Order: sequence, then C-alpha cells, then structure tokens
Amino acid sequence: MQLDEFDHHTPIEGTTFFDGEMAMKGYALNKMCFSFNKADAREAYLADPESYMESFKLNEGQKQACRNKNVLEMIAEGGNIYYLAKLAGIYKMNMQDIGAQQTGVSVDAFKEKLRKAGD
Amino acid sequence: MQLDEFDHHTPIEGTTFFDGEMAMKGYALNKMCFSFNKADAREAYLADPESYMESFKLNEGQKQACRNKNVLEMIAEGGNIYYLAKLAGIYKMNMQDIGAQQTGVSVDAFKEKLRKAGD
Amino acid sequence: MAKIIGGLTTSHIPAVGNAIANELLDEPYWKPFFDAYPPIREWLDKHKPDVAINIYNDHGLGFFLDQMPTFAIGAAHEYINEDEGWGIPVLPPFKGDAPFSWHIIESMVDDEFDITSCQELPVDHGFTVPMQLFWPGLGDNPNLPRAIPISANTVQHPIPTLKRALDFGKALGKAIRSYPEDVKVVVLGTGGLSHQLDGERAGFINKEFDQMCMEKIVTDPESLTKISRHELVRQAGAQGTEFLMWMMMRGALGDKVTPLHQNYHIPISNTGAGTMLLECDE
Amino acid sequence: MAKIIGGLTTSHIPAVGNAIANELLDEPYWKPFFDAYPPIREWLDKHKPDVAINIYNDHGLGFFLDQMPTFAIGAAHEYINEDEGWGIPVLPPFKGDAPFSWHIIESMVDDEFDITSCQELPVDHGFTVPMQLFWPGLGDNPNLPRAIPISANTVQHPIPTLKRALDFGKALGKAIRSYPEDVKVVVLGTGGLSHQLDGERAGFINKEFDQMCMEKIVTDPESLTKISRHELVRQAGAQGTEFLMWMMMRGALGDKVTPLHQNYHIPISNTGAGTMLLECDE
Ligand SMILES: [Fe+3]
Ligand SMILES: [Fe+3]
Repeated sequence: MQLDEFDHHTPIEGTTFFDGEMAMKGYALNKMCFSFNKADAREAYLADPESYMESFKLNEGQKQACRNKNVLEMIAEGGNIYYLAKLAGIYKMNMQDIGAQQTGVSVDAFKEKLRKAGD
Repeated sequence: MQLDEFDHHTPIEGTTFFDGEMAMKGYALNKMCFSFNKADAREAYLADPESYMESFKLNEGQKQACRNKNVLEMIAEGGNIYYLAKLAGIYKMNMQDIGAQQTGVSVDAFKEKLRKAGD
Repeated sequence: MAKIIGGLTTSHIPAVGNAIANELLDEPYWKPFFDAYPPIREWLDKHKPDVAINIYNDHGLGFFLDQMPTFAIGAAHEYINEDEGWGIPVLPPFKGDAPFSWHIIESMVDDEFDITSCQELPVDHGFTVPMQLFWPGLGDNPNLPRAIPISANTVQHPIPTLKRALDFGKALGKAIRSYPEDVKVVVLGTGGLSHQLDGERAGFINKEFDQMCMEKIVTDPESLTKISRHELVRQAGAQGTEFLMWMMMRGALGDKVTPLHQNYHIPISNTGAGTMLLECDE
Repeated sequence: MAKIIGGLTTSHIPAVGNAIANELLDEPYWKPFFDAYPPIREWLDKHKPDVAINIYNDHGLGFFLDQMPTFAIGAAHEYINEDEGWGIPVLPPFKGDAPFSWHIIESMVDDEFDITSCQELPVDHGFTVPMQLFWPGLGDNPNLPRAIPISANTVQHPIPTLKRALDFGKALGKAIRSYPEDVKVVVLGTGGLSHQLDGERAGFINKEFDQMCMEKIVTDPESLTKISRHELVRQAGAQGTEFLMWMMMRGALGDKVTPLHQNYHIPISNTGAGTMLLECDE
C-alpha cells in the first residue's frame, strides 16, 4: 500500500460523518443516551421510554427509531454510535449484535465476516 | 511608553498568579464558590456555612478565611477572585468593597484611588 | 460570501449591567462612559450586521476549573444567560447561528487551533453587557444580530500568549471570510482594559499602558505580541489580561482598519474602560 | 530531568475489560490477543516507569457534545472510573501526578497548543483497559505508575489532523523532557486499529492499512501525515480515527525508536488489534 494512492474526496459508502450538521440534528438523542451512563437513568428509560424520551425533547423520528430499536434509523436521526451504544447496552446488545443489525445479517454471519478480515 | 522597556521576569508585588499550583491548592474552595451561581446554594451557605463548607471538603485554612470573610486569606488559600466574588456577593460586597478590604483602606478612599488613576 | 465590516471593543463590567438595569445612564458617574456608545450604534444602525462574533472571557458561569478550555466556540442555536451569583438581572436567551459556528470550527481546526466546541454555553456578563451596550433593548431592538460567543481562558494560567491570540483572530477572519453565505459580520473584543481585582495591588489601573494598547491595536497589533503574559499582568493588572480578547478581535479584521470612534474613561468600577469602533478597509 | 523510556500501543476495546473481569485470557478466542502482553510487562517490570502518560480518546464518559475539547490533559491528583452504561466493571481510582501535569500544560500552551486542563476527569475504558493490560492487578501491582490521561476528540468531526496529532506529540515530548524531576516516563497510544461500529459498513477492518500504519509509525511517522482525515475514515473505518492517539504517542518519542515487540490480531470484538513496544534510543 502506497501513501500516494489515496483518494481524499469521494464519499464513503455506508458511512455517515458525525460532523457539526449531524451533531446539531442528533443533539437531543445523544444527550439522552449520554444520560444512560447512570444506572437510575437506564431504569427510568426501561420503566417508561415515552416519557423519558419526551423529557429530553426527542423529535418524532428519533422517538420512532428508539421504539424500533433500529440503529441505522438512529444514526440517520443524528445519533452518534458512542452514545447509542449506551442505549443498546440497556437491551444487552453488544457491538456484534449492533453490527449484525446494521448490516442485515445474523450475528454469527457478522462474526464470521470479522474473522475473515484476518485471512 | 516603549514596548522594549518591558521587564519580563521580576515578581509583581501584591499579585498572586493563579496558576496550576494555586488551582490545585484552592480547588475545593473555588468549587464551593462556583456553586454560588445557584440561589439555593447561596441560601444553604447562609443557613449553615460550616456544614456547607464541609460538604465541599474545604481545609481548615480555607474555612477560617471564609469565616473571617477575608479575601486576602482566601487568595492565599488558593481562591480565585472570579469565584470568590460570588461568595462576596452573598454578603452584598461589590468589587470596591473587596478592593478596600484587600488594600486596608476605606471604601471611599479606595474609590478615590481609582478616580485618581484617571488624572 | 461573508464579510467582516468592522470590530468593536468595550469593557464588559458587571456594574454596567446593573447601571443599565437601574437606568443610571445620565448620572454623572456613568455619563462619560455611556456617551461613547451612541455614535457606534448609529454606525451599527446604518450597516446592520447580521452576525456578531462576541469574543469574551467567561468568569465562572459557562466553565469551571474542572474542565477549562483555552479557546471555546459556541455552536448552539441559542445561548442562555444565567444567575451569576451577585444580583445582575438574568437576560432572555440570545439567538445563535449554529451552521456558521460549525463552519468556523471546521476551518479553525483545519488551521491547527484546538477548539472546544460548545453546543451548550451559558453566557455571562462578559458576553451580555457588550450586547446590551451595542444593541440596547436586545430582543426589542430590530437590529439585534445573531451572536456567536467565543471565550478564551483568562481565569487560570497558562493563558494564551498575545501572539496566539492575534493568530487566533487571523484564523478566525479567514474562517469567516470563507463562509459562502452573504452575511455581514462584526467582531467584538470585550473586556479590559487595565484592572486588578485581587491582592494588595487591587485597584491598579494603568492609563499610559491602556492608551498605548488602544493606539497599537489599530496601527501595529504585531508589536503587542512582544509583551509576555507576565508583563501583561504587571502593566495591565491581573485581570487586564482580558486584553487578549482585543487581540483576537483585531486579528480577524485584516491588515488595515480605520478607527471611526473611540473613548477611554477611568474608572468604571475598578477598571479603565476602553471603547472603539474599527471599520475594515475594503 | 524526566526521561521518556518508550512508547506502548494497544487497542482499548471494552470487551477486553470484560474478558479480564471474567478471566478468559486463555480461551481460544482471547489467547492470541493476550499473549502479546507478557513480553511488554517483562520490559515494564525491568524498567519500572514512574509515570504513564496515557493518550486515549474519551467515548462519552468524561466529555459530552455540550463542551467537547480537541485536546484535554488531566491535571488531577486522581482519576475516577465510572459506569459507562453497558456493564464493564467500575475500577478503583488511578493516582495522578498533578504537578507534572501542570508542567506539561504550561509548556504546551507556550508552544501554541490550546489545551483544555482537567482537574476532574472521569476516565473510561479507553484509558482503563490499557492500564489493566500493561499493569495487571492495578493497585495490587507494585509497579503501577502514576498516570496522566490525555484525551483527543475522535467523537465528532472536525477531529485533529494527523499532522496536528504528531505535532502535539512532539510538543508533549519536549514538555516531558524539560521537567526537572527525575521521573521515567512511558507514553501510551491507545485505540484502533481499523474498525467501524456504525452504518452499513459496520464490521469493516483493513488489515493491509493497519500493517502499513504499524510499519510507518516506527520508521517514518511523518509520511502518515499525508493521510487526510477523510481518507483515514475510508481506510481505517469510522472509529479507526483512534489511530490519532498512536500519532500523538509517536511524536513524543523522538526521531529514533526500536520496536522491541509487536503483535497484530483480527478480530477482537469488531477491531483489528495492534500492540507495540517501542523503546526510545538514547
Ligand atoms: Fe471581565
Ligand atoms: Fe475506542
């Protein structure tokens, strides 16, 4: 691999840059997810997700993405994966579970894809 | 005034640099004073200064400086004037009151000194 | 493209906020200070800037020593003011311009400034008093621009050097001028001039140094970068380090500026109060 | 005077923290990863550094998007770990070296790095997992050094450029070497290598790119500064931007280093895991 091979401009498929635009869009959603560092916040969300989401002023798209537990939708709504991981953790989903969901394959198939990257 | 007249090294009398060393020393005191941005914190302090100071783990020198309402002592204990001003505000002391106290003159004399700087 | 039409400087002393709240503008103590502002407001009413980049230093409302940034830039849709603890009235929120903020942050991080980006930033008197002085009535003033707060650390040493402050301004100017929207911008440098609030030297004011700064900031800001931070404390007082905000403002304006108006008055509260309107040459 | 004896790199994946907590070190999945560490520990046991400068990226525990610094340096006497929300056990506090932190901050602000100084900084797995890997047992390990956390923003674009990261390291190295105390220092660059957690490209790993980075970081780190941040995301994955921490570490080590040990293993969790011990040449 040569360093001068690099193409610096074309879009990267399947990848959303979490930049200022996304940071503005997802602020409420990410702030809610950041709150899940605390155990009592996680419990409050599980006990009543609707009122918890409302207390952080999520918009309807963000709420629906959370109801659907759909990570790609959350990302489209401005979610940042580091904060979303804390919401996923509430449902005991780890990074392979999230990866499988986003790529539309089984968790075993996702793990096999990761393993194959080492061949 | 010429820019090359400047002496960059000698100490400045009557002046404490609030640097890392002072910031470490005064952290608890400044954190307590920062809390006084909130009205209920100010009320809690006035109602029971000793237990309020204890809750921020002030050391004995810091506590005594606060009991004495003595700004120079607070500065020696690591207090930063921007945060200390919030404590002084609780006692309705303004910047001229604080200046007079620190320089050991009456408030009127302190104001006259300020006015004279314009001559 | 965005255009910088000029720079404004002013002290931002809390007592001024109280004097405005208590309508003391024509009292003998206050008149020589407030009289500096109507000519600047006339210029603002004529040119109607869309955005004010308000460079100030937080005094313990927006940041604490737990996590103290050197340079912070607001990136919010609005900025709230809050109780600062000693009785200055709390003002309604200020409208921001978050997309413009992000453009500035992108450009300045590209240019190797290590920005703290703030999607929430409670703004204190350092920001609010200048807004009140230049746009009286605030929300009731039809000319009130959108605002972007930029705060530099002068609370705790090490503070930025005068050179870094001027260079920050230059990079800020480049960032503003590369914004593709047609917005007219004024840059505010607030704080100072000489004052010292703490220690046995409290009440120190240095008229000669302030006047030198007001002259050089127009004609030769580079020469001021020779002043060390230690020497700035000696000459301007411990809180006179707020002059860094003026350096940041000045850097953004470009090489040539025309001083259309200026005033210097001692004392307001414990401070030498400097006010300037610098118009950018085409 | 303080002396930098070497640099360590490692991934800091949360799953590793869980594997340590659950004692899975000899399981077939984990063994090829954990086997990389004993030779490095032998070197650490022999040289006994006094201080570990731990360069990591916070993932949403120490900072939030409300006020997100580009470069933050811990300046506390101790650093607490806290619940991160998904079950990794909380560890006891880590002892800091606040006077050394302040020396570094002073020196780096002098050198025009716009540091956010942190007298309180809860440290997440990015900091704690490497400490566990290099000093197992932590507080029960007699060789556990004092630690200074340094966090760079990789959460939100704009992140620092690879050049700024390397330059940060160079200024950090200068700061460390100018500290008058006789302390032996190791610098940790944690995170990476290639991985992407989010989007339809989740699970992306790039072995060829990682191996190139592991080679060039030793022999020619300057060449890596040609990689744009956009291209880093393409080649290393959206979270592979953590390679910036390796650049910061490398800059501190000086021109010549000898790689005494290295390992590369795919996958740990979703990541290509790189481990290196680089000794500083005299
Ligand atoms: Fe001020
Ligand atoms: Fe990470």
